[in-house]
Amino acid sequence: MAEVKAKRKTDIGPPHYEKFLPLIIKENYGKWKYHEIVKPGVMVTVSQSGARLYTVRAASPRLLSIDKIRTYADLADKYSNGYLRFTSRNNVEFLLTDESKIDPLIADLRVLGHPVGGMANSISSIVHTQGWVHCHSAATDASGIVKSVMDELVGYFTDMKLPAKLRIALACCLNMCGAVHCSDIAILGIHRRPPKVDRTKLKAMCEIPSVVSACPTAAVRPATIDGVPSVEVIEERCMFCANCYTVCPAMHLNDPLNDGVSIWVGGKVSNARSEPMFSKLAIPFLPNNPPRWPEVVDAVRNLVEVWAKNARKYERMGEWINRIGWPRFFELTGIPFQKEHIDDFKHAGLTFKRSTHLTH
Amino acid sequence: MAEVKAKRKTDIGPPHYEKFLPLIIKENYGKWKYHEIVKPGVMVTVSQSGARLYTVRAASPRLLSIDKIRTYADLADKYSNGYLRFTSRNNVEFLLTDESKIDPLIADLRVLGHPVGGMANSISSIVHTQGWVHCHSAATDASGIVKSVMDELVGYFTDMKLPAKLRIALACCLNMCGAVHCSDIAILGIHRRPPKVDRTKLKAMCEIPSVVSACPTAAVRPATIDGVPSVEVIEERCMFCANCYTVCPAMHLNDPLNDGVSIWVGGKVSNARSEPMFSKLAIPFLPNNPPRWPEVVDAVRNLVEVWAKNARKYERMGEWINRIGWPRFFELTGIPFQKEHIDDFKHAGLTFKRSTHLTH
Amino acid sequence: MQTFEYGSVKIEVDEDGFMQKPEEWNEEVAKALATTEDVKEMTEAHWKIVYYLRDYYKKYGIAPMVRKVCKETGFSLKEIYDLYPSGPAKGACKVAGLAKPTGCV
Amino acid sequence: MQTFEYGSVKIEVDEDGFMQKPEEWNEEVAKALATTEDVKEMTEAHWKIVYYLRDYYKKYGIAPMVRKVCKETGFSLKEIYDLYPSGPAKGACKVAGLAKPTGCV
Amino acid sequence: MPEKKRKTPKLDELEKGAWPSFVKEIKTAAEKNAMADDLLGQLERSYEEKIGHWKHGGIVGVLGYGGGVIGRYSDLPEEFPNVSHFHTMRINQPAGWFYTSDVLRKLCDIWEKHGSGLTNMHGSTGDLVFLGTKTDELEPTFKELTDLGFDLGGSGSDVRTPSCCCGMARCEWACYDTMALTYFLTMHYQDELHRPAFPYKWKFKMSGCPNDCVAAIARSDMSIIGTWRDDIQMDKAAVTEYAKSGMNIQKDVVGNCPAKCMEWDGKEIKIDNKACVKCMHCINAMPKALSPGKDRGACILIGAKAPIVEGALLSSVLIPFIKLEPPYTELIELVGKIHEVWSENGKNRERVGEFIQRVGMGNFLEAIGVEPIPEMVAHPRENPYVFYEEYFEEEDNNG
Amino acid sequence: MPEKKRKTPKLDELEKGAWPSFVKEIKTAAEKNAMADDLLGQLERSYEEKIGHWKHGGIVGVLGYGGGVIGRYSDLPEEFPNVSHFHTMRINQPAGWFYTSDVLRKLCDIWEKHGSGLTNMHGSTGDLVFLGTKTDELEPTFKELTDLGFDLGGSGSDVRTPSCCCGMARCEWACYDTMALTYFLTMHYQDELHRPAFPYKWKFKMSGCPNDCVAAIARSDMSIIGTWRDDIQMDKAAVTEYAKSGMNIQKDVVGNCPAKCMEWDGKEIKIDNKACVKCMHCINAMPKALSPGKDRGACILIGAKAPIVEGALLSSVLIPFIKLEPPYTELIELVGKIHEVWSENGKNRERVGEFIQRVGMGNFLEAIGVEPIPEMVAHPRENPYVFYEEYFEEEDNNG
Ligand code: SRM
Ligand code: SRM
Ligand code: SRM
Ligand code: SRM
Ligand code: SF4
Ligand code: SF4
Ligand code: SF4
Ligand code: SF4
Ligand code: SF4
Ligand code: SF4
Ligand code: SF4
Ligand code: SF4
Repeated sequence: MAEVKAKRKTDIGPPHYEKFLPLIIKENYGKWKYHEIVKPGVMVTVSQSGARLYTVRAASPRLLSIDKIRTYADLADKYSNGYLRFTSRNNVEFLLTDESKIDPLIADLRVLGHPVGGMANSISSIVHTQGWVHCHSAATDASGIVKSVMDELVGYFTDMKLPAKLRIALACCLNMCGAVHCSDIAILGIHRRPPKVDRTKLKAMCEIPSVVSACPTAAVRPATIDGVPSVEVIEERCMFCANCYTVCPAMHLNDPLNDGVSIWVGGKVSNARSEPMFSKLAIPFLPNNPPRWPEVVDAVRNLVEVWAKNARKYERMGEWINRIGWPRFFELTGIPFQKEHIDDFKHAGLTFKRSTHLTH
Repeated sequence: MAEVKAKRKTDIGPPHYEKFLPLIIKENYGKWKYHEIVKPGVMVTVSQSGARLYTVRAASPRLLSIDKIRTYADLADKYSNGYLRFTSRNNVEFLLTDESKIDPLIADLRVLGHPVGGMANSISSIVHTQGWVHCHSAATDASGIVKSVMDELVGYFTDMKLPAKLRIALACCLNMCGAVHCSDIAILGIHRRPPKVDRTKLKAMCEIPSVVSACPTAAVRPATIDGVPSVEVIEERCMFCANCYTVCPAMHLNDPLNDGVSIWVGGKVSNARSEPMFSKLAIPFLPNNPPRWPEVVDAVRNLVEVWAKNARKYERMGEWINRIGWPRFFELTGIPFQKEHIDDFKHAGLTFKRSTHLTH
Repeated sequence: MQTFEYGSVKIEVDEDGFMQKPEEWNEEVAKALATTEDVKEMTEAHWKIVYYLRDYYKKYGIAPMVRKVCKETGFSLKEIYDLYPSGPAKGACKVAGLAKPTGCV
Repeated sequence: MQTFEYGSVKIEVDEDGFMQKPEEWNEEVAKALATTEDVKEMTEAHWKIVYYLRDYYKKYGIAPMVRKVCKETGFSLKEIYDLYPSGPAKGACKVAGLAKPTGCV
Repeated sequence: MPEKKRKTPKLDELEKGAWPSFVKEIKTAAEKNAMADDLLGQLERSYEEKIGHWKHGGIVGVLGYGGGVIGRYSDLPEEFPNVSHFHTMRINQPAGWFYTSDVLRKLCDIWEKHGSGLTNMHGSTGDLVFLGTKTDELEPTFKELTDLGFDLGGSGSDVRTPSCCCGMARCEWACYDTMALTYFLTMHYQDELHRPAFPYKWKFKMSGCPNDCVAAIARSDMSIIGTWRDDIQMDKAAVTEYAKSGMNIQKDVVGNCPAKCMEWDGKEIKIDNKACVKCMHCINAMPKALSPGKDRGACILIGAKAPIVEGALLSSVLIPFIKLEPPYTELIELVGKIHEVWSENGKNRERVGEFIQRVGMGNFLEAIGVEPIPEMVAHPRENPYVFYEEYFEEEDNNG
Repeated sequence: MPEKKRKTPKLDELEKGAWPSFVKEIKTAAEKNAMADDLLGQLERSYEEKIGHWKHGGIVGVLGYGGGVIGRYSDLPEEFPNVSHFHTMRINQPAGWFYTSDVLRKLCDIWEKHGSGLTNMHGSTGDLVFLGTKTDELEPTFKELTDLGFDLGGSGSDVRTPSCCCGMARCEWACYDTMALTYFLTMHYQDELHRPAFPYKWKFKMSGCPNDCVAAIARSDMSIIGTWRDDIQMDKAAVTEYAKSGMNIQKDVVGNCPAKCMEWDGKEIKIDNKACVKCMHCINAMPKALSPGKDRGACILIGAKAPIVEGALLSSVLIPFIKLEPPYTELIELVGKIHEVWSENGKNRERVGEFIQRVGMGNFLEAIGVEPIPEMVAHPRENPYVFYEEYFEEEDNNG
């Protein structure tokens, strides 16, 4: 051990990015002049010097085997001098200098089953999280829904005919890893059953004061059960946030009968035109229906289609809804409006309609 | 007593309004077609039948002696067949059918010292409250400030050259009798000293649990002082709302050294163009400086002038600020921005600038 | 501070006639105060309300809401006004020797 | 549930090696657990941290925040990592017999 | 009657200037009325000392009523004995604040006899306020008032005096009869108005159109604001007139439409009425050319209030559109249910707007039997914290 | 290595369809790797039962670090022994996610040897995630990683792995060098990144312009977003080109300007740059004609986070404009002060955005020594509840 320790390197940080930049980028770093989307998934960035960098963007499932990564590496060697990158939405991008290699690369990617696209007014890959593949908190799977939804929407990835960009994100629980709270369409796993307390283990596993204070609605109270210090849950107060579970493994939220998926719309991140916005609840609950979650797929497709048909150019989902109003949104999408849509959390009052600006 | 009681009439409600309507209104009730502002303070309302009703609006101090009311009655007899009304902003309106009587009426009103105006794009009378004239809660006087400010702004009442209507309101304490929270400019009396508890009287005068629960910040705590049940105030927690005083006379808030006036801007009530808006804090504190509150008068005049100079047609104060942004508002008005402007109450987080939409 | 005298009763009251030393309350005082509120006679019904108010006040330190008074005593609001013409707050609370209701006017 | 044995010590631990019955903790147990966390010897400094953690936990029912541990024991974060190479949460808390810290990962 | 004139150097300053002076009003009254004169004295003192001189509260009234009078006592009764009592009486104004010279004079006569001779025309809630009298004068004043056909307004935890814009009496935009409804509600709720029994005050305000000339949306628990459902009425010739007269229709009218649903091609205005949010702007700008549609009614909003104590609220949409005609059955049933639910569950001094926020709009709607609809919200919830009330149990396998 | 193929009828369904299949990825890995194979088995089980099969938490790591590894244990260890441990390692990605084929292959080799052969390229925070290995493999993997020049990223209450858009490497709009700053911050905070000592996590995200291509404003405690101060650069000839090509400049560009500060007369675009809010829209729409000004820098915003537990937050403006060049002294000092104040006063599991709301932005600014300016607020307060900290005493007569 001591031996190992002597040799241990720590706190070296990641390698410097310059090591991985192609020459054209090094030479034109900070000197780019403009870009143009050449065709779906292909962009040229032109430097002040006239240099032209071609980016080819391909879909990736994010969950990658080392075999697939090696295949990417091979493609990079073949077409882009070994240079490639990944995007903030987990697509893979090949950085070409030779225009003539674009189409052969695309052909190879197609064979591999990785569609090229996701640029400009398209739907890019779904930002998502772990789901049943790795997380203890998941109220639904992540990758399975993403795959099912994108199988349906892939045409919008490989095309650029939408009114604007459309960003979908998925989080498998309310922790919302990823920016699903600001997505055009967000798919969110939710629990609907209060925690079942594992009384026998609680004391050994958890700090009781932490569990109690973790609950935002004071639904968790200390309680001595059969002489053992534990907690109890006032079920009416629980809104299924799972914060108690995060700090205490003995508070089980996962539940096959009651877990499922909610759909949110109209968020955005960019400052383009309108300010960033949170997504708002569109569909409170859809069942977990693996392997292909048909209800979720239908719901998302419907949202995309209604928006695509009705929005004006440059109108992101939320901007479109802001123009037409929520009543019309519910009317056009055919989604029933329910009690659950009405906010009753901290700032609820601010979400009520406090004017007579209504269409009739 | 029994005798009196036998004769008592109760629950008769107000007289029916029809008794007080001139014939032209009775005949054209609900049949008006359009109106036109003839000149400052004079409007004609034209009926589908062609009938023409002339309204002459004059300023009133709201606090009226019966002598003045009798004078109004005399004027009404002379010019409008005895018919008159008051407006939701406490102006008096004479309802004429004879166009030729308009100017003589205006002349009489002028002699009386009651300017005619307040219509269309003008400043109308200031909606206000009791102040030191009648209320126990007042942190400032109402009528005195109103008079001082309107003496300064009367030119905007008798004219119609502003970009839009401008509504000023005053409330002498945070109870905000009147809609000052939604005014283009609001003048608001504020306390700045925590309540001084009148310990000896508290128990006899107040319900201790009510006082304690009245405090929104839990600054009031039950305490036994010299053996007598009473309350104590955690001064750092107090934000001077006076709710404790409202339920308990022994919690004195009024304080000549610390009471004063704050100025708020950009609220509106109408649904025209933009939705109704709350007023926002412009100047946290100005001293009580009777009889003419020069600091308040200057501040209000400055706000009116800067707005009048910079706003586009139809832009109410708040709409103008929304277009140019608050940084520019503070720049143009020369008002220093301070810690106090930043919200730290319940929904504070929602008032922070959560985008990069900034002018530099 | 003013003094209110009626028969043998002599108590300190405020401008509105509310007792300043509630601990001095007794049925005599109540009867005396009742005369100021247009109550001719303290009937059983009157006492029922008075004692309900006093019990509630002792328990919670506050006067009950009007609706609660009606519910718990079984009198309609109209009946309460018949018993105490100046109403539950001004009339009944005063006779019951409670602190002057403030709050909303 | 797994069993961890070292010398005379035999205790139940979870997958991460945290004690399941904290009431069985004693200095021997601590020494035994320390061997799993790359601590060669339990010095005075090690015990200081262990007892600070235990005292705090007894008092508040929770583990202290790291910054507090540093402040109260006088050790810098670096020193704590030198003493317990797997850190205050995994290393020190385990040796001190506390519940497994969950919270933020 | 005061022998010689008071010295009020501070207040005298407020007799100067072009705006009508309240000090002059008090002085006029003070010439004949000792209460008014002592008011002047006490007010001058307040101006010197920068503090009010009124004691807290006061609980006085007329027999059989729990509201309508605001008790007030001076804290300097020795110096200003005539305002040692100085209660205000709230007189329920006629709807729309219309008067005849005749009735005004009679009101003045009553107040000359029994009070300070000072009034507010009107209070912020809408009442005609008789400003200052003694306890003993309350009953006699009340008697004379009722004889004249007037009654007291609200105060305390009751229905407050309803008020409204002049509506159909003088405004072409009134989408329902505000004055008729105001009169109706005032009469219908006489008992609730005079005998406080709610958790807190309840205000009704009626505006005939979305311009909201009584600020209903900002200061009434129930705000009834006229609106319409069909197309804006347009007089094309009048549009042309406006254009000719130099109006910049594109910039000032179309450019300000919040729904972006208007188009102007230099000749005609086109309105996508389905998208129009009935804001009134275009109509306000061109009253001769445009007016509200023919299918008129009102939007009912709920919950406005001043900031004490959880922050101010604007009313929010409860019923997007309702036809409002006598006997107003639907409205009265709705209000009844709300009063019931709020009275039963509201805390002391909890306005209905705060109550709704505390229990949740969804639960409130359920309790009053109104279906939730998207018109009620500016937007659906942003947070994922839904209180689902039921869940499936393991046994229940067909979940 | 599994003898014969598992039956995974549910998951097999997810091999169909045009989108690349994660199931195929797992299967590929499973051919050679027992962990991946048991993952497949356990996942199929989850698909059957509609529930995850991972136990809560797990606290494992490498020596000397408090973060970087997420411990994970199966709750079906008997059935799926190879995922009885299945910890992920978060590898700090190179800034901008640029790689060479060479380095990727070397990373794969390490993971082939020590882990499941499965990865996330990348995790939502930005790390290269090595998905699943056993406790014993952590140290050896770490050693090989550091030998290759890689290090672990953050987890727990520490500085999380910073990430950024590609910025100047490939984007003409980058207003500062996002990758340089990301690298700098990552190196500067190595200790804070590896040894959790904050009240809760702290995320940095860097976007080169207001388009915010890493969603910094939505998911980082400190969001550093490029912007500019001077006039938008314009190539008039290119504007003409766009117009000719059929672009509807009035409607699509000018009509969408949130500041309403653009004008188009059919020939030229005029921008009132003083009013422009730097939203990027016009530039996005006409990249060849318009670009950000020359006086470039960044806006620093603070406090974004996901909803747990008080509701989600977007970052809010702290420093409207700052020049960002090495050695970044001003920024580092600012962050230092914030970390100090937050660490000293923050509650356990309280993100800085929540902390600011709890203590009040004004107090927070005072504590970190930053002047309040109107750029920090969407609007000043609406409620009248100001906490004045001082008052005059009676003795103090010159108040
Ligand atoms: C590669 C990438 C950055 C990176 O370092 O990884 C990137 C790159 C570019 N973005 Fe982006 N954006 C990238 C994620 C984002 C994100 C973040 C996200 O989606 O999570 C946003 C915010 C989205 C939101 O608002 O919710 C984003 C909002 C934009 C916008 C503003 C769009 C809008 O109208 O709201 C533009 C401007 C435009 O497209 O006209 C933009 C424009 C661009 C340009 C054109 C910039 C340039 O000149 O190079 C780049 C190619 C655009 C394209 O894909 O159409 N980029 N861009 C990211 C690609 C993600 C992907 O694989 O799809
Ligand atoms: C008489 C009165 C109603 C009453 O029954 O008493 C009234 C009467 C009219 N209002 Fe009003 N409004 C009256 C208070 C209000 C209020 C309430 C207030 O000020 O407290 C508002 C809401 C103000 C706000 O938003 O803060 C109000 C917002 C409007 C608007 C919308 C203005 C806007 O652009 O926001 C219009 C439309 C217009 O003027 O173009 C309007 C238009 C009108 C018209 C033109 C309606 C008509 O066709 O008769 C009337 C004459 C207008 C004028 O004075 O220029 N009235 N009007 C009130 C006169 C008050 C006064 O003495 O000054
Ligand atoms: C007389 C009047 C002001 C005026 O000069 O016009 C008035 C005067 C008082 N109001 Fe008011 N309010 C008056 C209209 C209002 C309004 C406006 C309205 O009704 O349209 C409001 C804002 C709207 C609302 O109801 O929220 C208003 C909001 C308050 C509040 C705060 C209520 C809240 O829920 O936030 C209080 C405090 C309370 O109720 O304890 C209050 C309390 C008071 C008290 C009774 C003082 C108190 O703390 O108990 C004042 C008595 C003053 C006096 O001595 O005469 N007054 N009060 C108005 C009634 C005249 C009338 O009947 O016509
Ligand atoms: C792996 C990853 C999801 C993914 O598949 O990409 C992830 C996975 C977990 N996150 Fe996360 N978070 C991940 C990015 C995020 C992000 C996005 C980001 O960083 O940009 C967020 C939203 C932004 C934010 O920080 O607010 C996020 C917000 C959370 C939260 C809620 C925090 C909050 O303050 O609201 C929790 C709960 C917690 O901290 O206790 C959480 C907790 C977790 C835990 C540790 C589960 C837990 O309750 O302890 C998850 C471990 C899953 C597993 O078994 O692997 N994760 N988490 C992401 C990290 C990969 C990486 O390092 O690159
Ligand atoms: S969103 Fe929830 S379930 Fe999904 S990875 Fe994050 S913490 Fe786990
Ligand atoms: S899930 Fe959330 S609301 Fe429910 S008990 Fe746990 S912490 Fe409380
Ligand atoms: S605003 Fe305050 S001080 Fe003024 S009248 Fe109303 S309650 Fe009294
Ligand atoms: S003034 Fe308001 S904040 Fe201060 S003690 Fe009284 S109730 Fe509390
Ligand atoms: S609210 Fe509408 S209907 Fe009533 S007076 Fe104002 S403009 Fe006319
Ligand atoms: S009423 Fe308002 S929303 Fe409707 S068309 Fe006119 S301006 Fe537009
Ligand atoms: S954030 Fe701006 S600078 Fe960075 S990639 Fe996106 S568009 Fe380019
Ligand atoms: S950057 Fe945005 S705000 Fe500025 S001119 Fe362009 S569109 Fe308008």
